Amino acid sequence: MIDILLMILTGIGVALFGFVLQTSIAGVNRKVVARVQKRYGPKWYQEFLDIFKLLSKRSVTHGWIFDFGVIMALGGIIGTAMFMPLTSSFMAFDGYDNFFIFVYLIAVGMLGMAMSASGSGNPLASIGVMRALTTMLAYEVPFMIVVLTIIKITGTSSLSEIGLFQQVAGNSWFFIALPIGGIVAVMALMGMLGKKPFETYIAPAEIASGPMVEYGGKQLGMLFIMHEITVFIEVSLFVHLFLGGAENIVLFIVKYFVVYTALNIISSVYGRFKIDQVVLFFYKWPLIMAITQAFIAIYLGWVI
Amino acid sequence: MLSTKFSPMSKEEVDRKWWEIGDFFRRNSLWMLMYCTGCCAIELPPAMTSAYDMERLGMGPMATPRQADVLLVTGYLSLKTLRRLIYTYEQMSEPKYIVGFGSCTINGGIYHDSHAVINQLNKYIPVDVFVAGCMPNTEAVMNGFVDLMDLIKNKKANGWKDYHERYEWYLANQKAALGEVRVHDEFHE
Amino acid sequence: MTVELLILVALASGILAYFVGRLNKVLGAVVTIVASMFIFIMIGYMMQDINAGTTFNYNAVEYMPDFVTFMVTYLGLFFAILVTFIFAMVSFFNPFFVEKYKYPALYSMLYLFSLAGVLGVFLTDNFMVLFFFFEFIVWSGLFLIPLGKNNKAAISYYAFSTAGSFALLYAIFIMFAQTGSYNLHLGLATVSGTTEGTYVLALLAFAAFAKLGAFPLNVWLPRALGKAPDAITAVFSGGLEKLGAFVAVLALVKLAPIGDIAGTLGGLTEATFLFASQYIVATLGAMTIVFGTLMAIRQDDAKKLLAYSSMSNGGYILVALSLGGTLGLSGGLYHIVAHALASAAAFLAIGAVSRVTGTTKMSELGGMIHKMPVTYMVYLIAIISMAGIPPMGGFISKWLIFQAVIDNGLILIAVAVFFGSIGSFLYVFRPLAALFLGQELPQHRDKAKEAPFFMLLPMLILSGLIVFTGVMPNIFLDFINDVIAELGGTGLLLGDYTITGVNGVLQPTLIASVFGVGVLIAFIIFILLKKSKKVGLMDTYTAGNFIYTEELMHYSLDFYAPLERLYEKHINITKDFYKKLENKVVDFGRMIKYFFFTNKPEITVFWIIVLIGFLLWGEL
Amino acid sequence: MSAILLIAVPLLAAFISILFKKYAHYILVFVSFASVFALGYMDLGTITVGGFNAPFGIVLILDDYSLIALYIVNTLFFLVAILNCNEFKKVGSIMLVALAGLNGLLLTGDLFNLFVFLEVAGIAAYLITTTNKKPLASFNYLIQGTVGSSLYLLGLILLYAMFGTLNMADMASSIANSGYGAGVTAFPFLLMFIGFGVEAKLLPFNSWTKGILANSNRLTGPMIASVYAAAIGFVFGRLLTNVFVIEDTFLIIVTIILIFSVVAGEAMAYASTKVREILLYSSVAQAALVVVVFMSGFTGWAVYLIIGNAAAKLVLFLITNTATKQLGNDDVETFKGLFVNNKVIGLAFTAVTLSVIGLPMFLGFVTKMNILENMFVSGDYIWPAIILITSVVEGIYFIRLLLNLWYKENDLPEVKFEFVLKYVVVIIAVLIMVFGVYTEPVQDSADNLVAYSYIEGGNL
Repeated sequence: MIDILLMILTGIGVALFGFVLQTSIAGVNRKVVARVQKRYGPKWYQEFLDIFKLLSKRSVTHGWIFDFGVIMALGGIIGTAMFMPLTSSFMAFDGYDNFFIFVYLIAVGMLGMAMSASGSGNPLASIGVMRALTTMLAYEVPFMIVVLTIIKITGTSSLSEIGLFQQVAGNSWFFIALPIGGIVAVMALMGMLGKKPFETYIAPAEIASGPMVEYGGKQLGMLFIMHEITVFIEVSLFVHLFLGGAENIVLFIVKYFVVYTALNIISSVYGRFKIDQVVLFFYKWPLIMAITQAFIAIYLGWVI
Repeated sequence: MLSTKFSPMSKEEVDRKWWEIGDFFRRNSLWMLMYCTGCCAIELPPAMTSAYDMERLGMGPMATPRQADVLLVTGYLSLKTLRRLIYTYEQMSEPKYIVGFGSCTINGGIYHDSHAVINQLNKYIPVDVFVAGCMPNTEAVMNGFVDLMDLIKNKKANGWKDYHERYEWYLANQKAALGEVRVHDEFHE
Repeated sequence: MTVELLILVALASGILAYFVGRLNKVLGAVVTIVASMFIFIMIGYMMQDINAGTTFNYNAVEYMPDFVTFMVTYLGLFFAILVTFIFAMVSFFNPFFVEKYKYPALYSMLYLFSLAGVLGVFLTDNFMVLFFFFEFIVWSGLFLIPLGKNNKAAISYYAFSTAGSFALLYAIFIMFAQTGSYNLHLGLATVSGTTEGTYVLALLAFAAFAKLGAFPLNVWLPRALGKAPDAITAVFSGGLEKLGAFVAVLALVKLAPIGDIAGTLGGLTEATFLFASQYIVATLGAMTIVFGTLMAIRQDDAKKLLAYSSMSNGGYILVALSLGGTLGLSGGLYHIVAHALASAAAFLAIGAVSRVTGTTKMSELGGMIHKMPVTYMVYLIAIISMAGIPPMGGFISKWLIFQAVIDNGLILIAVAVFFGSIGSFLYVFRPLAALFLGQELPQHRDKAKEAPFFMLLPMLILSGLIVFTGVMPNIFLDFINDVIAELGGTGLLLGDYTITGVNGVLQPTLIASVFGVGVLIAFIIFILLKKSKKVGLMDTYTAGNFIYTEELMHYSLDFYAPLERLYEKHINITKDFYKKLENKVVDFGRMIKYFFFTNKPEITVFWIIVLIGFLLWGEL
Repeated sequence: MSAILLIAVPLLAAFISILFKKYAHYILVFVSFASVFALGYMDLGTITVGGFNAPFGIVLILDDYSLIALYIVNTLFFLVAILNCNEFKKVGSIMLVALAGLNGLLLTGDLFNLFVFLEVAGIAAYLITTTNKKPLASFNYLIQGTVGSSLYLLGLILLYAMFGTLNMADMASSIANSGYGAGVTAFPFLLMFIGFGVEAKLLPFNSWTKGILANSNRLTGPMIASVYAAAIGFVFGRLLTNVFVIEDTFLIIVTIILIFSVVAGEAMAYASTKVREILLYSSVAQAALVVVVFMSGFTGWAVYLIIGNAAAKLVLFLITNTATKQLGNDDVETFKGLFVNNKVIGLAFTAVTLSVIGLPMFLGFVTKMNILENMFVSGDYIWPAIILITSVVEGIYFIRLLLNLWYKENDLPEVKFEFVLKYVVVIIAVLIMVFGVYTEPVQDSADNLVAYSYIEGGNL
């Protein structure tokens, strides 16, 4: 009983760590993007300020589902983050860091948010949710195919074990071992994080930030927290799956930072796709590339 | 002699402390809702982009009134837009602030004798900071934001409280300007 | 209680329900509750017997022909318990709906007749009995569907079901010609792997596809489920459709697969190959998934949408069963359970809404959550399971199926499976957003109220089970392991709380509790912060515009319009195909009429001469 | 009692009834009832007529097969007669002639005698169909029927020239003993087959059916589609199983005709929008199916198929024609919702239709299953496939019809069915259902019932 409690506490610690890590790195990244745009940029802890400011405000609610959805969203994401291994050997629930848990448990959070947004009664929120789900339909399939290849090669769907597999001498990181798949994964990751050109579902100037249109104050703050943890989960997934996991926490943070910053830099030079362009894009090249990669790797055995 | 005894703070004191902490966050993270009805809006792009970079101050544009902290009224307001401005302002979550741009919001500016334009914005909604000029240059705009931050720090940005306290007064002014039908949709008139 | 006695009870209570129903409509429907509950409990008792390790098989009463035998197997019992349970749950809805129908007494009778048919199909070892009840269900369903006021739906249901059952019949006779007996196990065992086995497999697969509404035999499913009475829809989707799954198990598991690709190809490294038949069925299953998903996304009618989701889930079952192996089998069987519960609950929830509003069109509904929160929660839980999100049952089965697909390295199938899985978020969310959430439309604001207790009860039980199957799946998987053992496979490796798959261990209880902890934390954060101000639904961001019409603020029509635009031109192929096929038959009939049925006797004489000429060809 | 009375008494009564025109219909009812009743007292066996022994003289054969046939035909005839005796008083005498002809057809063991009865029954039928008030259709029927019987006669003449006998059993054994190949007898048999094909409604020869049945009334519909169809079916069965040698090219032709009849019949019914047309095209397909089953040698089940069909068509045509008369036309559109206020009639109609389609709990299911089973056992995989595929089509149009008749909201058609009719159709429907569930006697009798075996010299 005690060790289960301890595990859960560790899990909460992981989630908290993820939140702090991602929020800081996001702040730093705002500076990075600002530099790209020849600006000075905000303080590195600006994201924290934003979130706590939101939590301090007096918000409005549109009924119980509006609040319930937010709680479910944040709860689901915290729950998901608790499973995330930080290094390839450190995680809260040893042996249960199954890839599918992340993919699907994260969906509870998404569903909660979508539900809450639609519950607000604002059509723009529903449109945003529609776009978010459509985008999800677009990027998820190519990504899953690449991960399928990895799972098939390593014979395990545990993130830490996939990480360890890459650390064995002779095996290279999957980003290098499966180069085509790696590129697909990067594109899919940009879709997951809602970075340009795939930020169609936020589109502030078009649909007034989509799902978040009716949020203010604490609900928005909680969604921000949720967003940060989601990003933490998704980027960590990438690190574990494609960049050889992490032997220690420093390496993890470094890899994490590199991935996230690189994505931000890429995204800062793009415009925005229309929603059907997103779908068409992902179902054209990334999917073909992912299938090609899977075929080469699984049936021909060509893994670098 | 200082007492080592722990004296619990009163509830008001606790609230005040929290409020001060909140104010710190709020003034360092001002999210704007830009109500770009007039020409002063043209000052915002340079303020946001690399020339002045208001993100340094933690400010940024937001899409909807629910998310925003500060409402920027950039210039003259016709009666039609006034209705919408009030509606928008009332949708914002508290605490909320208003910055009025240009002389039009102060005294009507060059439109002071127009039948369709209001002259004094703070008769209808509480304005915390005015940025004078026709139009104000970007430094003035930035200065206005910093002023607002100072006001928040000094707990003087109380327009939203004022709106609650003197709501009848504001309402009367609004009605006087807009007629008995304060808000109405053109589809349903 | 023996099987034939149960069937007789079902039939007798059906007739009783008819006569009681003639006197009092509601009372007749109450009979269906009592009878189906009774039968479910009796079947439950049967499970205790079988747990003692006896698979019992016996001839039914003497006056029946010799071939009428019944047999209780794990497989049959698995399906029987599930489907009778769905029947029992749905029956609670009958009293509330029966008054709306044209022939209420008939409704109650046929409801129980279908139940009798279900028992007969699952609990026999005789093909003839199986077929008899199979068809029996078809015709009782046939008259149930148009009670929802659409004949067309019933006709396409009949057409496809009968095509399926005749395929089954043909297969049965092929086996009969081989063995001289109608014994199910003997027949399948005899033809398995032989040339006849190929035909039997194809025909049985056809039957399974027709019953499951799988691609390309999918046209009837959305029509029938979309138009049938609300309670019947739930029964169809949760129960009767599973007949197809049952036949699929017979075809795909009990018969050896055909077409050894690995043997003929070989050579390619590290790749495991399935048999050709498995590939074909899996591919069709995959197409079912994609097709069902794409169609479901487009629907405006919530029931039709769920019907297409049933189709897509049927595809999962087919994919899983066709892959076979421990994971495929247990995944498929578990998916049957998960989907039966989830779709029954979802359909019941929609039914409860349609009861108060009189419509299931999403464009005409909105904001039902404010009046029907419990129904909403039931629907929510159901769709979470349907979308395969933990901690509901659907996740477990999808996890197993994914592993089976990955383990076999089926890339293209995987594309479909993942697509369907993500796509299910899209379509299940639509009724949630458009029907339950969003603006509360004025036309339903006054009429709508929460469903009465006896309607909520089955929905809540189903929801509870959906959660339970997701949190403690091992209890069910244990039983499924027995089924698999009976089918000659190896069961899953189960721990106290863990399920061991081929590439990972899952602990559903842990996931659920961690999720609970997460929600708790979020709740604490929420409750500690300042209380929000309650505002109305119409007080939303409109870019400053004043809008007083709820419809204008309710985004429900053409929800996924940008996505639909990408494929809407290509989606109707099966429908068009059958439409064309029908037209061809009609054209052919008309042509014959035109050529032969004139008022001119000389035409007849002409044909006679042609015939005689044909006979004497060469002699003259 | 001698079976010859079954022919003689109606014939005699027919002549008497001409004298008492007013009471003709009472005589008809009485005689037809009497002949059903008398069947119980008939002794099985061969009756020699005119003192000449078979194979030289005419023989009447009363065996299990013809007894069943007589029971069915006479019962159906009685039902038709009693339901219509008041409405169609004029045709009483002709009906009596028809009864004599039909009984003769079923009883006779002589091929030429068969032709005579065919003509008697045929002429009676032509006359009966004049009550349709469609002279052209009746005329067509007359022409085609006559062409058919002439062809039959032509074929028979050829056979007689070849084998010198007219007795069925003798003919069969002569052919078997003659050592001729199938090619030789194919031509006469084809002519005879066509001759019967016209009466039995096989496809290229049956264009009369549309004119007759699509315009039928309460008398002609059941009479032609049920009573005549049953009688012709039985006789055709006797010929097919005992006399005809179907091989080689002839087999191909027959198979093509039958496949074509079944497939096209169902397709035409599918394409129809009038109730009577649906029924008549469906009976075209069913008639072909009967021939198929006889040809495959499953006499017992063919008999049940005929019984099921005849009973079903009786009910269907009775109900349809009653309704048509009251509603003015027989479009499905007009008939919509017919059963909403006539539930009993509706239930009978439904039960009978489901039996024709072959759904479980009804007699048709048992028949169909056993036919298919026997076909499979004998190694025939093609016909079952055709039967099953066409059954789907058949099911669809019948179910479409049924649902249309049952489900309509308002604006229901007003039709009254008299008490006797209700009684009759319900009894038939109940019987069909009872034997659909309690299959033991059907199973047993069908397995026992094979067509009679030959005895040297023409006695059977």
